[in-house]
Amino acid sequence: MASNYKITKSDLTKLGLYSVIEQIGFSFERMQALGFTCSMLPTIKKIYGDDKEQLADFMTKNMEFINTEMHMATFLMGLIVSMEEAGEDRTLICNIKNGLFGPLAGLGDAIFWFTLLPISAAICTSLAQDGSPLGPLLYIAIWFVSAISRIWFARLGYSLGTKAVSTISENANAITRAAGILGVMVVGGLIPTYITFAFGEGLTYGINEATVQSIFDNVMPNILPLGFVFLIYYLFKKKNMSVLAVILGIIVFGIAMSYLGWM
Amino acid sequence: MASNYKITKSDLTKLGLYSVIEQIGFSFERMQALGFTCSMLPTIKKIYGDDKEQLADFMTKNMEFINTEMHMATFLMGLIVSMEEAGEDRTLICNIKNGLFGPLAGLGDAIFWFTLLPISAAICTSLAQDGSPLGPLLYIAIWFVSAISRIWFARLGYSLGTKAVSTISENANAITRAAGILGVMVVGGLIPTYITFAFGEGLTYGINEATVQSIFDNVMPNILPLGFVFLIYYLFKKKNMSVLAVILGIIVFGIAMSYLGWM
Amino acid sequence: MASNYKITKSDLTKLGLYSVIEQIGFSFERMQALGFTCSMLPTIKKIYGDDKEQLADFMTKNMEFINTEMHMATFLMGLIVSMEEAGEDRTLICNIKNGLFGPLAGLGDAIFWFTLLPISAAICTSLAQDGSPLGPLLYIAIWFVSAISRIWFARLGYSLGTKAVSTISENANAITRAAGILGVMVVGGLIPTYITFAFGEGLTYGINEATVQSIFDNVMPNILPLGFVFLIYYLFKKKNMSVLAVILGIIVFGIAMSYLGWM
Amino acid sequence: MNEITLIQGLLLMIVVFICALDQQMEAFYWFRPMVVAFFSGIVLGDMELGIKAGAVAELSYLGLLTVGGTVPPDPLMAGFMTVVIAYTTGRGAETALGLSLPFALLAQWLGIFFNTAYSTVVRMCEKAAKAGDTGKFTRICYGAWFVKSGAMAIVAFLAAYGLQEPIQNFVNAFPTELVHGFEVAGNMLPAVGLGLLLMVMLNNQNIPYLFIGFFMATFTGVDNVLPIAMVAVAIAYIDYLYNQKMKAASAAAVAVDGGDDEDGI
Amino acid sequence: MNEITLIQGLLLMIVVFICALDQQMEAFYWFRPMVVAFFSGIVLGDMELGIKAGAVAELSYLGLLTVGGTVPPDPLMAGFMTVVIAYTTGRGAETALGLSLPFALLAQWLGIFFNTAYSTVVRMCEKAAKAGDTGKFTRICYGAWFVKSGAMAIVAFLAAYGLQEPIQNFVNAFPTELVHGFEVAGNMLPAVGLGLLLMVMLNNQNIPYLFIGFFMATFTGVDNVLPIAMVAVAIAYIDYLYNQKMKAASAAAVAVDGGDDEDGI
Amino acid sequence: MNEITLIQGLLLMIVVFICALDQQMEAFYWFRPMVVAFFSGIVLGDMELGIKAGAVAELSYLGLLTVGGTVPPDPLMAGFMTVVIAYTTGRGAETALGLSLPFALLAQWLGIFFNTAYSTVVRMCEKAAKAGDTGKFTRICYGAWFVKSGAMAIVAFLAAYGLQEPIQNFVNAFPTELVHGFEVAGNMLPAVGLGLLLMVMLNNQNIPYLFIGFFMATFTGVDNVLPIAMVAVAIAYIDYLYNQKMKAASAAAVAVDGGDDEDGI
Ligand SMILES: OC[C@H]1O[C@H](O)[C@@H](O)[C@@H](O)[C@@H]1O
Ligand SMILES: OC[C@H]1O[C@H](O)[C@@H](O)[C@@H](O)[C@@H]1O
Ligand SMILES: OC[C@H]1O[C@H](O)[C@@H](O)[C@@H](O)[C@@H]1O
Repeated sequence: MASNYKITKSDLTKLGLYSVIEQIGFSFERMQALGFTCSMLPTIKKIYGDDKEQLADFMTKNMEFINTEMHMATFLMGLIVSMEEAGEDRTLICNIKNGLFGPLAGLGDAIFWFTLLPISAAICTSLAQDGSPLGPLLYIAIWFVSAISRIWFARLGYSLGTKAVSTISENANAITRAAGILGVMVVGGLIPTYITFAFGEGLTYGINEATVQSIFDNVMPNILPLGFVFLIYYLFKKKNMSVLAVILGIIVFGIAMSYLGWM
Repeated sequence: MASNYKITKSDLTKLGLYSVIEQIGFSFERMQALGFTCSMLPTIKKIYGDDKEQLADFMTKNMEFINTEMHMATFLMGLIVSMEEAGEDRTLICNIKNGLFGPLAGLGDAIFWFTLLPISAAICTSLAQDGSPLGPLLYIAIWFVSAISRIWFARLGYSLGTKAVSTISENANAITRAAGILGVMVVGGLIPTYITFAFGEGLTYGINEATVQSIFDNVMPNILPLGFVFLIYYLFKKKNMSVLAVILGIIVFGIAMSYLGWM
Repeated sequence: MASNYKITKSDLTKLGLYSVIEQIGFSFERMQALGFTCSMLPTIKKIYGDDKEQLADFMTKNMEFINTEMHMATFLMGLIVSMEEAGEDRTLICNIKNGLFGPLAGLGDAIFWFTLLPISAAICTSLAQDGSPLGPLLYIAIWFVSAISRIWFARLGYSLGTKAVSTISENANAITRAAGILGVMVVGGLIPTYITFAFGEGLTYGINEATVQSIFDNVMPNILPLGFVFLIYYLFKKKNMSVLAVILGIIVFGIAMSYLGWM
Repeated sequence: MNEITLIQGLLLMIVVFICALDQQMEAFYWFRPMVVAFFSGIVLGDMELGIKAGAVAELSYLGLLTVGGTVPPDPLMAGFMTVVIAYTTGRGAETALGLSLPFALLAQWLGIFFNTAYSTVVRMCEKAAKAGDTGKFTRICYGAWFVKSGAMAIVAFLAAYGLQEPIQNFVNAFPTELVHGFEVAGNMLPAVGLGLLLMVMLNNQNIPYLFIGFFMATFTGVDNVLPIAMVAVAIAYIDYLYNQKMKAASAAAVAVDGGDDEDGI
Repeated sequence: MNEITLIQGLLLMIVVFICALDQQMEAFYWFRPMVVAFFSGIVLGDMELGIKAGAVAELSYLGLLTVGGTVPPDPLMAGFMTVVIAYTTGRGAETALGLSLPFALLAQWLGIFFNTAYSTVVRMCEKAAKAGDTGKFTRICYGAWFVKSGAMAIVAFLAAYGLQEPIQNFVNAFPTELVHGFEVAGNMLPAVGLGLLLMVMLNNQNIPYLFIGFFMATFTGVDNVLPIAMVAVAIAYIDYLYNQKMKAASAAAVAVDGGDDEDGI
Repeated sequence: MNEITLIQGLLLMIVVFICALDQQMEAFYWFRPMVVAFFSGIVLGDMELGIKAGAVAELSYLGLLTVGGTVPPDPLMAGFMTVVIAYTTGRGAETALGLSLPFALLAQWLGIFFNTAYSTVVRMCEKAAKAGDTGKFTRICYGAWFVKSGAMAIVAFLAAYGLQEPIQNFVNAFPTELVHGFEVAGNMLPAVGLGLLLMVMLNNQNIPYLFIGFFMATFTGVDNVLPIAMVAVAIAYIDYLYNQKMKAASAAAVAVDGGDDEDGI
């Protein structure tokens, strides 16, 4: 049974903006289920008015476990709203949602967490280095735009409708692959700038009192930071060390180096 | 009816050299038709002697619209001469010519106008910067060789003969693609050297009186010239602005910046 | 007839280490046949004890011509030992050996002679430049590890056994191709550092007494060393000049340049 | 060495409350050290310190992400306490960053506590859902949101205002070597973030690009990641085009076969 | 500030006549600013000025190409007048380049006029062609060639010799800001050329290479396009090899199918 | 200018003997100029000279490889005599390298002689093989190994100790231009090695990478080949991945066809 109400452009704008609360009420049990449902309520009430039965069914069905990246969540909301409006079976709708949120999380994380975040942080911290407020202000501006862009994601999800499902599964691989190349290359580029790992002037060897660091610089500049990142990676990946343990280890190491006068 | 005269190597050399006039008598109506026909006359007269009928037919048929890159024109002449010599039907010959001159123009332009020109100009202007005559002399030498190379194009066209047609259509794509990569990458490399677009020392901001230009340099060196080229590109491509309007706009902009003391 | 003796891990370690003598007794007639056979004798004696007949047959059959890269030789020994232990027909074993040693030589040369050697030499000579013993010591260490790695090659050959044959022929192309890219790119990178080919301050031209070398630097830095390598390559490849002739030519050229005061 | 007044303490509490609201949304990124430190610096009357300390903390917490619903050492609290400690003790931002770690861990545990405890909120919402009561559903969600943010704000107030003397004394007793040791460690910490990023992104197919990016940053004059990102986008796009073509080639094979089948039948 | 004598004026006319002959051929590239300015400088007794002004104008008119039969602002006249104006007014080459623009436009319009008017020449040639009269055909072409070159030479003579005083006065009345403004604009003008080049060459497939070239020029010590062109050739060739392989793979699919068909039948 | 004592001469002989044993094995690379010059320098009491001269010679003999069983000018003797000549004549390493060439050629001819003559050793081993006498077989091989090394050691001793005066006189009579000429040539000699490497490795498929490597070394601050090798491995691996995919695409075509055949039949 398709609804009588026709979703307007302004409805989708509001949906996009309101979806910023998508992660409130987060719990390990259901993750984003609460915020996700809550975000759609104003729009859904336009479709079903005060039809308590429909609203109850909608809320209950949408309270299943969900966890995805924020912008992708908004995209999913647009999709759901278009299907609700078309009167599709709600169990089907939820199945589609369940099938999509995982891959979409990977995609969104690659774009926003792994690419936009380091790039914006790099630009803004470099602007901020001499204390200029331009740094944080640009940072705030960038992410404000990112938040506002959810309007577009809501519209995209709505207009693609069910077509979206096959399109996404077709191109998810390609986009994830591209995001991986981008992200990994950026990380490679961040290593020399972000990490200082060098022995001090005081640590020398041999007859000429050449510094130990000069050996490493001779072999390859920045080889120590590069190796250090791979060590950390190895500790996480193969040794399953916790983030906390690694951080504490680094602090202990730093203090030890300081006392030895090596760094 | 194949001719009795056998085209010699020296005939082709002369054809190549004489083809430099290929563009004289240029008109919007027929473009290079006159010069193209004119270039071939000495060679064609060797084949048909004083057979006025053949010459009249040849000239008339070749006066159709044609427009291609110069070296490619010479190549086409070699092709035509080989087919005339073999006594192929002249309507067929002209059809082949009509089918080829377009793609060949793209290929030739990519090589000579878009690649050899900027490279030779870059090298020679850098030699010329301190007023050394080496700059223009080398420039003249390079293009002299380029003009002389038409001998080779004439021979190539002649020896490939009709085989050329399929070979070209097969590889045209690949060569155009490669020329595009080359040309576009060279343009990218030219941007920082060729275009100066930077705000002056006088334009500052904030408490520390840091220059505005330093912000752009912080974000990415040469980002203004890069952006400016894309702006111009956009004005041409999407706004269909005329070259003249863009040039005048730049002059007005430059004068305005000068009066404002910003540049 | 399979042997009663079971080859142990320690047998393979000894085989790997002992295989360093694989090239002693080298002659143009049989190349590495003597050393190759000699290297395997202690292990083969474990299998056949004092069975003179088997030993004589083994030695005689293995004295055929063979020439391969050292590490690959060890690999082949492991392969042969596994087949001897399994009681395969010895003529078959030798046929397999004859089919493999050629391709394996190409692979091994690409890895050890063309890649590891220039890289280790580059690193160690740069460490050695100011007379630091670190240079030769690291060099000795690197190649010690390379020699010791034969233990691993012996084990690999033994454990792959006959499966190795198809695996190698399948991937040889891919590995050779990769080694070629690596090697050629490293050579390109070595040119500017290794070869000094520049005209002296004394060689000038024109009114301003600009140096001739500045022209070449203007066209492209290091263009002379690059061109020189290609000239040498051309002399070897197309003119079949001998190494000796080229070396003498360079010395004569150097002395001439010195007397002319050009370099 | 400066003191934080009560009014400043209360204002800082409001700053943290607002940023904590955003932290649960992950919408405007005001929970990032860069932003929270900026605001805190303004409140403390030393904006420049806030900006610099925020930049240092931002970089260190770049890879300590919440991805997949995990709770890492808290970036909000780290950025906040880096400014506060730098302000009250007069130490440099690197040292202060090291010393802010215990507080970042405290906030991490607080977060884990709430994420666990909020199963009760789920129960409450389920009831409202069954009743079809959208208003109640929404109010419960908002309540949960504000409570968690309030808790974070109170912890921040106590740490910044309440503990300032003990922290000062503690830090002042530090020998130089220890302080320098914290700086050294602070300079290395970003490796943790990058290591975590790699955990998620690195695979057999894209590892070569890591080295290309590293080479570009080390051997060209680049001191900003944007140009590298620009080239990375270019390379990723070239790769994409190749892959599309190869897919098309494979598809051609299948299509040819498909057409063929029909002929065959 | 120098004056151009009548003899110099006439010699310049000859220079422009010869270069204009070449401009119609586009054979020896003597119509390029670099060359015409070099010759003009020699005639004016200041070769160095000619070389420098030619270099500046050459770069600006790099992308204002005649490709596809279009007529851009005239590079010959631009190169010529840049030297002349720099010589007579004593201004720098950049300023002179800006001031030469009106003349480049004038020559552009002259070119368009001839390209339109020469339809009559086509008619005349058609008659000769029908008569099979190769001699007449050739003479007509040559006539058209010389007439157009002559017109260009006369315009150049008038502009350089006849207008020198008005130009001097005009330019001397310029305020510094205006002169500097022309320089600023002159430094930006090459963007027009590059923009036009991109119009013809840029597409979805090759846009990433633009950024790679830009990166190389910005972040390595390259100050000449040749090394970039060298790498570009290398990359284009690698791309070519991949494409050949992919074509082969697709072809294999079809071939396999072809062979198969025969089996099937 | 130094003299080599008899004891030093004998010690050098032992060094060369050991390195010559390794030269036949090609196992530990002690036959490379870098190592043999290092040991010789120690014996001569000037380790630094040995290290520097070894580095210079190592680079020059980088491509003069034995690959395929060919015998090039001898690296062992070149490294050895470079130190010896630098030590006795007081000339720089580049000059000494040039002057060592005759000795490298002498050793090359010695090597060719032995490789030819050792056909007799093959005969002896054949007899032992037929008799199944593993001990005798082994002893013959070892004998051949030691004889060749001994010959090399004696030649080295004569050249270093016996000829030192003639060499000194010869070199001291050199005009400066000649000495400088040897240096110039010495700086170019590595081109021979690289040319030989290219002979074996270069082909139509990988030539673009040569230019990329050249560009990287020329225009970035790299002064060590390792970073370039790192990027080269990355690029080679990317190339490998593409090739695997294209192989898979082609294979798909064939597989599809295969399955099809079965359907068809
Ligand atoms: O990984 C998907 C998603 O997981 C959680 O919900 C949060 O940590 C988000 O930041 C993240 O994007
Ligand atoms: O574009 C093909 C061709 O068109 C016209 O004929 C001229 O502008 C040539 O310079 C150009 O090569
Ligand atoms: O080419 C294979 C092989 O040939 C010879 O045996 C020797 O020169 C080895 O160094 C080389 O590896």
